Amino acid sequence: MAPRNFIILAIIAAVILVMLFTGAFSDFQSLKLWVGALLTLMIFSFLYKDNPFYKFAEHLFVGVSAAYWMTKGIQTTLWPNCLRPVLLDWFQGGAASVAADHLPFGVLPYGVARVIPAVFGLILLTRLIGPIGWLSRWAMAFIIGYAAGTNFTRYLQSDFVGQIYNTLLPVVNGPGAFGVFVAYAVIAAALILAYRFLIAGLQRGAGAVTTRSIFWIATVVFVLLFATKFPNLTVVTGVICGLIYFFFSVEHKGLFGWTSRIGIYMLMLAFGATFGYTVMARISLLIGRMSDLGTWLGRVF
Amino acid sequence: MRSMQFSMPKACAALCLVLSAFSGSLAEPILGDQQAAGVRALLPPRDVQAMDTPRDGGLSLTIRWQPPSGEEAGLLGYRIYRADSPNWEFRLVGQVDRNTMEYQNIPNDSIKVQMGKEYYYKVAAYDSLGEAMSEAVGPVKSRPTWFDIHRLPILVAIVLFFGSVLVFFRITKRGKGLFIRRIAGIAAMEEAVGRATELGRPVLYVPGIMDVDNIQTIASMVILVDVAKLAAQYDVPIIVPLNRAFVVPMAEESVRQGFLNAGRPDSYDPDNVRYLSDEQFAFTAGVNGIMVREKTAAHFFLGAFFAESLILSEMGFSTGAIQIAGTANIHQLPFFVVACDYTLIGEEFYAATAYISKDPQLLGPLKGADFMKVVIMALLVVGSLLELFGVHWLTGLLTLS
Amino acid sequence: MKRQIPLLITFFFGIFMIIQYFIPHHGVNEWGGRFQGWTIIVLAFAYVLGVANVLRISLEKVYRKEADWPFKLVTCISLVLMMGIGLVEGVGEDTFFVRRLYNQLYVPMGATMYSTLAFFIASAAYRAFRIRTWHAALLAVTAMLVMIGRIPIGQGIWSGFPRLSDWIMFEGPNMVGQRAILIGAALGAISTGLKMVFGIERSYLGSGD
Amino acid sequence: MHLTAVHYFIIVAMAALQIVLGPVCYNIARRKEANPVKWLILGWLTGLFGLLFLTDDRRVVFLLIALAVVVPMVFHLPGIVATSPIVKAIFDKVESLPPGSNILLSYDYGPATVPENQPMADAMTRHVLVKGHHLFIMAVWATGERQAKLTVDSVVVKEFPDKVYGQDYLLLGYKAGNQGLINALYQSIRGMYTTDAQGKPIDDFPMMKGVENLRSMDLILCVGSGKPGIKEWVQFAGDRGNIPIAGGVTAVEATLLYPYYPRQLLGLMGGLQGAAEYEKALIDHYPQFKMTSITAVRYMGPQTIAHLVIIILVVVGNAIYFVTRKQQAH
Repeated sequence: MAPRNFIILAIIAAVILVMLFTGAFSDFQSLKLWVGALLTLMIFSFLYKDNPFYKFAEHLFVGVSAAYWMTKGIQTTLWPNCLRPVLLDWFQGGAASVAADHLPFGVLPYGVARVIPAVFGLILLTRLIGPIGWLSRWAMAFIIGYAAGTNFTRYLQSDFVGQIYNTLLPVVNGPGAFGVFVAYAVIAAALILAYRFLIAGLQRGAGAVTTRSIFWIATVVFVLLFATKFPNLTVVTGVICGLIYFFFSVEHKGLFGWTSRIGIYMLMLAFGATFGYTVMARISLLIGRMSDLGTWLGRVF
Repeated sequence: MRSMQFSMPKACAALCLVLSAFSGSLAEPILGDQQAAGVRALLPPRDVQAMDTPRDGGLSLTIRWQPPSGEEAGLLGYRIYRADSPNWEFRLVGQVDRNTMEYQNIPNDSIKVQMGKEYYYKVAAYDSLGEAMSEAVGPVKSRPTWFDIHRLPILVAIVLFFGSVLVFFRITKRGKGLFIRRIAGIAAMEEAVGRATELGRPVLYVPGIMDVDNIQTIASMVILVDVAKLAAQYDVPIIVPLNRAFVVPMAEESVRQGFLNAGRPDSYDPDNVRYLSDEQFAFTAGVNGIMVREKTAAHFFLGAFFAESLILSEMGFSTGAIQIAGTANIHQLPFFVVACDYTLIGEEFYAATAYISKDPQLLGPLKGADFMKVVIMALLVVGSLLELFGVHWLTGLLTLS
Repeated sequence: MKRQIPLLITFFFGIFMIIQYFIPHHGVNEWGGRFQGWTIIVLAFAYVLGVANVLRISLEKVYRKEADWPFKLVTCISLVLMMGIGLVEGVGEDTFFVRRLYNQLYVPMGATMYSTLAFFIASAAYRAFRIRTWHAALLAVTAMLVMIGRIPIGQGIWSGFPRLSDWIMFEGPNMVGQRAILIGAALGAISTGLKMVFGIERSYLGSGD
Repeated sequence: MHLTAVHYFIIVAMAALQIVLGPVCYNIARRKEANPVKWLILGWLTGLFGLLFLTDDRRVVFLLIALAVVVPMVFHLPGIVATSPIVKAIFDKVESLPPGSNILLSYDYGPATVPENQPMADAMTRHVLVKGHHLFIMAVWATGERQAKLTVDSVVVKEFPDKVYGQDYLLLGYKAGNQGLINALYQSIRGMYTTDAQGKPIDDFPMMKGVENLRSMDLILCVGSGKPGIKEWVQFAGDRGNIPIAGGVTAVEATLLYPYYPRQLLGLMGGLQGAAEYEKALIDHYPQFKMTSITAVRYMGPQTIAHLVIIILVVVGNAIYFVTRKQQAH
């Protein structure tokens, strides 16, 4: 590490500390703004390239946030849900903690039920002691068992049965829909026949390009019209094609190849749509940051 | 049981006659007040029924009623009273607004229901002046349910799935039906690690930012064993930055196991499994730093990712690394697809271990899932046709509530 | 011992959680709820491991004077300071130091890191939406259509743009694609759960007898 | 990179295109004459696009995006918004409920998504209060309580001085438990909230009269940015108790929730656009909020420019791709 970087680091640290604490103690708004703005600029500087300012902000962020979450875990979970009741049980015979929350406790005596998670927790911490570190697998096994079991039914209910339920719709509905459907089917058949006997056999050349373009434009328009006219049918077909894409046991050839390709196209359309839709949210975030920086600049100048 | 509930009010009619004297004595002075004020008297709710709450844990009772006959402009709501015997004093259990015609006496009420004990209920309509009490209904007992019949479709799905997995175990054990279609992203894993070896730079494996109670993180830990094995075989370091503290021991075990499977337990470096921070963006900042400074050449983003997906994969792209991503988080898939070389979409991600190991034991569930897909497709076709012809029992079955 | 007991523990809790889903009986439900409480507690114990890991690796680098060691020192100092203050003072809304450290260090850095996404989404679009393949073309075209539909100018150019964009998002391809992924991923998650509960997949538990 | 005639041609063509298209677009957006500043910006942007075309360096993209956001903010370009049916559904529901209905508003987000989420919560709060409904405010996210207080301080207290705490609105605050909290509230609100956020007993407030559990609510609104959020409200409250659920989420989250609309979800605001649409509907019906309920609408200006820049970027990217491919082919 070059001494120059060291000096930069020392300067940053000194400036931030002075600003933060004068800001905190005097409640002087502009100094708070300064800290926020400088940290913002330090992180943005990474977009140009890696530099000591970014490194400083990154390491500070990691340290502060890791400690924040740890203290939070201790203060909001470990102490009130586990250690305090166990200690109360220990010293006051359990009466106090039973009164503190009204859980009826079934088969196990109350104190024992409270101690078990603490035991699992301590088992987990054996990791820090080399020779009996393998004991910590018991705690992991507990969490994995619980997670696997709950996720199992949860996914079955909302993403599996729930989504199937949402997809079960009358495929052709609306007044006179059957007649329209038949008409569309005829057009579809005509398009397929046109492809088979007209387009597939075309040679190179200007005329061929035009014919082909006309054919594909007609097809896209037809598909769009069809999809908007029979949205439910589109949904059901699309979902089935998508599922065929996820089918692993069969080579994607022939009919499977065609349908799975429609499936992957559907996925790509979905991804494109999500991407385009998300842009706004991301720009919003930047607007938020920039308006904070603007407040800072407004203070300064 | 159901028939008993419906006949209960009738059966109690005689009892109610006796009780009318009781409620009448309460209502009389109020009636007097209201008549004095020129307001029409408040009438009690009609058709009060008390029943065991269906499909519950056995600690609640449901009371239903109809609004009083006639215009009740001043009606504010209803109060529910309970007693252990029709002749005892009725105590207030709870109250609801005028639009609600049902009340559940549940364990969170201050007056709780005990399992198997008999109770009597009264419902009173009230306004600003007083209340009009219905006749008592009862006795009613609460019983626990041992199987939630509305969740039967889920049970059927589980049985089908388990059954098919067992069948496929048999088949795959005999060495048949081992085929899995090519999954480009998984096939490229070895290429990516090989590329890192050529460049002499480390491999980066990010198992998402969720805790182990997320199934994707668990799946990622399993894939990590295989990727670590690859890295050990090629003798490149594998760096695993972690966002959740509990994943630290899991990842350590997985990486060590991978190195052991490759027969090189001595090259395992515990310092390369690094917890950074539980905070999503502090973690992202840290991983950015690792990618730029340690010049990782193969990036695996496999697990549950959120907004950081694009930051990581774009930064990774700018360092020129080969990137393979996989997640079941739909809203992040587009960004991985756009910025990574290979992306495992949804189920492909879960299928990775079976694909890599080709272990017949692991193929069973994969084939079972394929079988379930056939079932779903059939369900979709049949169900939509049924809906088309106005038959709704299948959708009714799948409502689950 | 090293492997059988963990597998048994996983099996017991996994099966219990699956079964209790079908049983509304309050006694069973209560135990399900209690296990949930246990997981939260056990997960919280892991913070000790996490912080131990950060400190060990960072301090080692400082000790060996590896590249960027002064920055590792920044991590260690900020971590220890924040932890000390947090443990003494608590982490709530009414704290003096922790609230200020949170609001003035943590919040701006988190929000800034998050907002860099605006730049990356643009650079990703710029680079990846080049029409090399059918897939890229579909991605690019739908993304462009939706983007145009989302801004007022789109409506100015053609009044149908917002409708088209909404259709793609809510009724058309997007919903279809998402549903297919959801159902597939649910199956994947279920089979992963099954493999875990029944110990078919056990490599992650490490080795030993 | 060596410059060929094709490069110059494309740069000039793009500049021409922007000079023609730019004012047209602005005019459509503002129905006003474009002023010289914008022409200046256009020239500037054109130059940058040219630079990008020459270098193909993504840092130029970063610079372009930064400018696309900052410049409209500095020059106060507002956006123009129309309310879509999926947002209108929420507005109409709040509008159609009889005054005095119970509405729960849950703050399930943190400071990171304030630009998108806060305008939604503020606009809905204004609407609920101006209609004379009872507003119950709570948070499933720990960080949500701070945001809820922000709304109370900056919107309720300032703009609705006649509304009484505990009678018209009530801050229940945050409780731990994530979706478990929703689950418990479904059974009983008093089981989880014995006091309000300030620690006063909940039964002291007249609003709580007749409120037992979530089923006492006529509408549940949730403003969220992840998990637990609207999905959990739908799963644990809406689906179970047939309670109408609506709300707003970040745009990313929104794509995840559309499958639930309209069967399980009454309406949905997606991102800033959704927020701006709700604000627009609110301003149209209640002009008194013209000056206050405009945060999201104002943010739509930079949004528009940034979207346009990204669209042009894609075009430029493709141009570069085809040019280089041609060169390689030769």
